[in-house]
Parts: sequence; C-alpha cells; structure tokens
Amino acid sequence: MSWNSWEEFWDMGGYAFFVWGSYGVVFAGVALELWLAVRRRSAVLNGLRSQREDAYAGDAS
Amino acid sequence: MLSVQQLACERGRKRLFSDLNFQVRPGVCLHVQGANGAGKTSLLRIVCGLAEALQGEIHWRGQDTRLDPGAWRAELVYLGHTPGLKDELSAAENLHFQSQIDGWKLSQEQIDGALQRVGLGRQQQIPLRHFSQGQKRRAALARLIARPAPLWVLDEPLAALDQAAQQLVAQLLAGHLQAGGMALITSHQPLGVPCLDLRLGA
Amino acid sequence: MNPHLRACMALVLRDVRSAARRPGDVATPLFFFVVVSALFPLAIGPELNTLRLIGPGIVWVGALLSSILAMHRLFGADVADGSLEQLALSPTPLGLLVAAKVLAHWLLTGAPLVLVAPLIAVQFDLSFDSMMVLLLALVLGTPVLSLIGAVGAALTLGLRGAELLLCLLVLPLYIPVLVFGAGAVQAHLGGLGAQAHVSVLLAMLSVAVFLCPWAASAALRIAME
Amino acid sequence: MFWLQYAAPQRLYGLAGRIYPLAFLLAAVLTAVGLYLGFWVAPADFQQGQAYRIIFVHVPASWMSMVIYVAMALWAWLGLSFKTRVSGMMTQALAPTGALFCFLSLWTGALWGKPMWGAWWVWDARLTSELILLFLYLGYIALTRAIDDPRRADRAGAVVALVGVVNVPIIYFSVKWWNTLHQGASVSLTKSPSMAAVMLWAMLVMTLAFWAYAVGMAFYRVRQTILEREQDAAWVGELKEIAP
Repeated sequence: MSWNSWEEFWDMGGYAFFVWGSYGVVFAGVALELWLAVRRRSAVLNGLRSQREDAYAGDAS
Repeated sequence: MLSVQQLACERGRKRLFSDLNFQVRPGVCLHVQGANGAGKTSLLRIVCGLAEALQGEIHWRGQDTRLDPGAWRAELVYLGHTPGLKDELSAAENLHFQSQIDGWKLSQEQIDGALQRVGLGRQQQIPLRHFSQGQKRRAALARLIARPAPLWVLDEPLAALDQAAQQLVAQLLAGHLQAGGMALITSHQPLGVPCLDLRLGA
Repeated sequence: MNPHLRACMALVLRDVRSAARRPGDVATPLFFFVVVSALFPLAIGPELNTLRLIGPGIVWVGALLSSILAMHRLFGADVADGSLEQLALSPTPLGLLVAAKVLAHWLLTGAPLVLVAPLIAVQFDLSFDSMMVLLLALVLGTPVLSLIGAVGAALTLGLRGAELLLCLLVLPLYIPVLVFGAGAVQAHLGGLGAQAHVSVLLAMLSVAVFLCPWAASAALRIAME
Repeated sequence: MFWLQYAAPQRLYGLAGRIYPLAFLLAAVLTAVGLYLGFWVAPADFQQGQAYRIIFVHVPASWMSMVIYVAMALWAWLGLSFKTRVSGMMTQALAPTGALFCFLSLWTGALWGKPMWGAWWVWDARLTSELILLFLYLGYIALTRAIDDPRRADRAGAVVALVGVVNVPIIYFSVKWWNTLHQGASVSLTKSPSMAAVMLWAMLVMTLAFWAYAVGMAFYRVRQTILEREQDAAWVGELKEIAP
C-alpha cells in the first residue's frame, strides 16, 4: 500500500490537477460516448416503432 | 448480341427493379419506357458499366462484360443527359478529342462530314459556349456518325431537339439498325423506327 | 503509337487548351499564393533574419493551400458537362486517364507556382543557392500534392461542402511533403545538404505516381454511381 | 441467393447483441483491476513522482487509437475486396471510438507534459503524429457523414481508411525525421529507466480494458446502423425490441 491517508491519495504528490484532470476527462469522454450511443439507440427504435404503427394503420384502412 | 440476365438495381434503400431479363439482337432497337424514377437511366448506366448492379449479369456475344471491361467499352457508344462536351472547345475539336479517347482516328474529312450531317457544318470552329442547348445536343449526335460502334446506348436522345433534329435521330437510328447495329434507348417520345418495348416499374 | 498513350496525350492537350481559353482559372490560385505569402512578413515584421528563417516554410504552406484551392476543379467541370462519364467509358483504363488529368492540372497550377516561387523567395531574402534547393523541392513536391489531392477531389465529388471536406481529408496527408519540402532548404542552410530530403521527395513522388491515380479512379467510379 | 446477402446483417445484429454486454462487463472488471494496480499497488516513480500515473490511461488510449485505425482499414479492405455489406458498417462503428481515444491520448499527454516538460504541448514526434491521426479520423467521419447514399459512404470511407493507413507510417517517419532535425524534446513517457513490473502490468490490464470497451462500443453502435439501413426488411419489423 503506497498511501498513508486519503488526503495524500487525493493530493497525488502535488500533481492532483494533472492526474485527476486526465482521469476525469477520460471517464467523462467515455460516459459521453455511452450516453450518445444509448440515445441514438432509443431514437432509432422509436423511429422503427412509429414506422411499424404507420404500417399497421395502412393495413387497417 | 446483348443479353441481360436477372438484373436487379437498388438506389438508396429503394429497389428499382429486380429479375430483369431481356435480349437485344442485331438490327433491333429496345425502347426502355417507364415513369420518372423507374430506373431507366440506372439500367442504361449499369449496362455500360458506369454503375454496378445489385444482382445479375450482362453478356455481350456470350461473354460476361465484367471480364474485360475495356473491350466492352470499345463496343458501345453512350450518350447521357449531359452531352459530355467541353464548352471552351469547338464542335470539331470536341469530336476529334472524343475519337482519340475512344481509340479511333478521324480524318478532317470525316469530322467535316459528321458535323455537316448534324447541321453544324458552318459552325464547326465556334466554341460550344456560344451554342444553344439544342445545338450542343446535335454536336453530341455527331459522335454516332463518326464512330462505328455496334451498340448505341442513348439516354433521352430526343430531349431539347427540334423536329428536324428528331427526324435526323430517326434516320441515323434506322441506318444503324439496317447495318446490323443494336440500340438501347430511353425516351418519352416515339423514336420513329420500329422498336421492341421494355417497360420498367409496371 | 499506343492508343492508350494517344488518349492520355489528347486529354492533357484538351485540358491545357480549354484552360488557355479561360486564363482566369489558372491565375486565381497563383494570385492567392502570392497574396498569402505576402501576408506573413506583414504579420511577423520585416526583420530579415526572421524572414530568412521562415521563408521556405511559408512558400510551402502557400503552395499547399493554393494547390488545395485549385483541386476541386480537377474533376468538377468534367462532372458538370458529362465528359467524366465519357472518360470512364473509354477503352483506356480510367487510372491512366486520371494520371493524364493530374499531369495537366499540375502543368496549369503546379508549374506556374514553381515559376513564381523565386519572386516570393526574394521577398524573404533567400540566397541564390537556397532558392535553387527550394525550386528543386517544389518541382518534386508539387506533383505529389496534385496526386494526393486528386484522390481527395474524387472522394468529395459532388458532396455538400466539398471544398472544406477536401481540405480536412487531404491536408493531413500533405504533411510528409511539407516536412521534407521545407526541410530540404533548412537542411541546406544548416550545412547538412539537401540530398537526403530530395531523395525522399523523389521516393514519395514515385510511390504516389503509382498509387494515387489508381485510388482516385476507384473513388471516381464510386462517386459516379 | 438473395437471402444469403440479407441474412448477414441480421446475423451480425444478433451476434453483436450477445457480444456487447460481455465486452462492457469485461471492460468494467479490467478497469477496476487496472486502476487498483495502478493506484494502490504500483509505487511512485522516483523521477516523476505521482504524475506518472497518467500513463495508465495515456498509453492505452494512444495504442487503441492506432489499433482501431488499423482495424478500420482491415474492415475497409474486406469491404472493397469482397463487397460484404457489414464491413462498411463496422468501419463506421469503430471510427468515433477511435477518434475519442485519439483525443484522450492528446489531452492526457498535455496534462502529463505540463509538469514534466513545463509546457502543455511540445512538438514531440509521438504527440504530433497522434494529432495528425486525429485529423485523419475527423476527415473519415466528416466524409462518411456528408454522403447520403450508404453504399457510396461505405466505399468512399473505405478508400479514405486505406489511404490513411498507408500514410500513417509515412507521417510518423517524416515527423520523427523533422523532430530530430530540429532537436525537439525526446523525453519519452514510457521509457523510464526503472519501470517496475507492476507498472507494466497495470498498463497492460488497462489496455485490455480499453480494448474490451472499444469492442463493446463498436458492436453496440453497429446494431443501430444495421437497424437504420435494414428498416424495411421483414426481420426488423419482427424484433421484440420494437414491439409496442
């Protein structure tokens, strides 16, 4: 174990800004990509659903 | 003989035609008809090799045209919606250039003769940008006279032509067919020669 | 003569001849090149020592930008009037015809640029022998720019915002030419000799001559469908 | 013959649906292990102090940005030579993740460079090549988005990916040459003299985690592309995902 306390861990030997700045942006980037992908999936599925309903409405008439 | 087998074509996500079969024998003109967007131009471009078919084969004299595309392209002459001529050059220069691109050698007399036949005998040295739309189409027709190719593939050859020029196309076509040539033509108007009909999207 | 070779020569002649009847098209990228290069001393200051240092780089960046500016016209006019379809239907392989078109395009844009470059070099107070190295590098490098640009021009044919897209696609690929082209003069100034840089440019040119027309013709067939 | 061609995207849709949850799970587990190794087990570097811990994301992101570009080029080559319909979709599904990793590599590189070199950005050969790689990704994405016809987008994109992959080594070589000529900084992040074995292990585990994430993301994304392109196909209408 290389840390004596949580403060020391968060401080990263004085490089907190650089280390957490890196990891923060990496996780933010990944989260953003995941969010965009999930949003696109629901948009595509909604589009297909409405297209299908239109098709059923067309059959009924 | 041109033989098209089980051709299918898709544009975007739309199926234009599928399982299309036809043959064109020497001396026969096939008149392709259909509504706008039925795939007439696509069919012509696929036959020439400008576009790829989704499915199917095109045979020329019993051989698949994709095996030797260069040799296949030497057998046909294609006129599309746009005449394929340079505005900066004169009709004679354009014709001369095209013959070289097509692998032919034309003499000055042949160029003269072809341009006279399409009624541009006196305007042959004028750059095409001074021409009207109809005159440009006439200049494009000169290729049909100057270059002997067994298959003509013409996309709306009668568009923008006056009565006299339309008759000229009919005469050229009749002569071509008489000599054992073949033609594949889209047109909304009657062509003025006996044709077989092919209707797309019916 | 071989009919393929004759077709290529006819194509070069046709493009040069039509451009000669529209001299404005040739002059615009050239004028752009001269104006852009003149902007840098104005932005940086007239200190000759600095200008001598940055001169080769600026001539090269100007050449890059002016080459890309002229690039979308390589196939644009031929698509509009339908002559590209006729080229694609020629019995001559499209790759050869594309190479001929690129040659004509270089004669109309690259070669004048090489001829004007000494004037710019004088503005940056380059010595006679570094100017000669610069010219040699430009003679070898600008055809590579035209060849790479042809692939981009074919890919972006007829698209919305094609010009900007072309820049985005092609400028990163220009970087090796820029590095060795501008580097040749700097190596010469630094006493290292420009021979290595010139050989690399020559190697790039010979690779590009074989690969680019082929890739551009594939891209053209895709774009025409 | 028809159904064979059409079955391929359908089969890929099902396969991708089974792979992506596993890949994401694997990515999460590996990230947890990697971060544990990197932050708790690995000691501080005696030269760079704690700042070196950035390499556990920086190096995997750089590697993956290159691996993904090569993977795209492979799919592109498959697509152009065998005309398979799914190749273009896979190429396009990979590109945004590759671009993201490229950007992350540059960002973390800058944050590592500031304390080490005293500058946010140095024109080091690796950083510069990475920047150019980002341009290549952006060019690919911009081109494929600008083309409406999916078939043309696939094939034009494939040409760009192949031209790019031929150029990446040339670009790297030329930038390296340029860099040595100008005697730029040549300090390397990964060449610390006493790289402890556990540091290497942490880096390796994080690389595998990024790899799994990229696989998961590509398969997740390709499913939507398949649905969009096949929306008129009968099998799409029968999916239980879109049941009302």
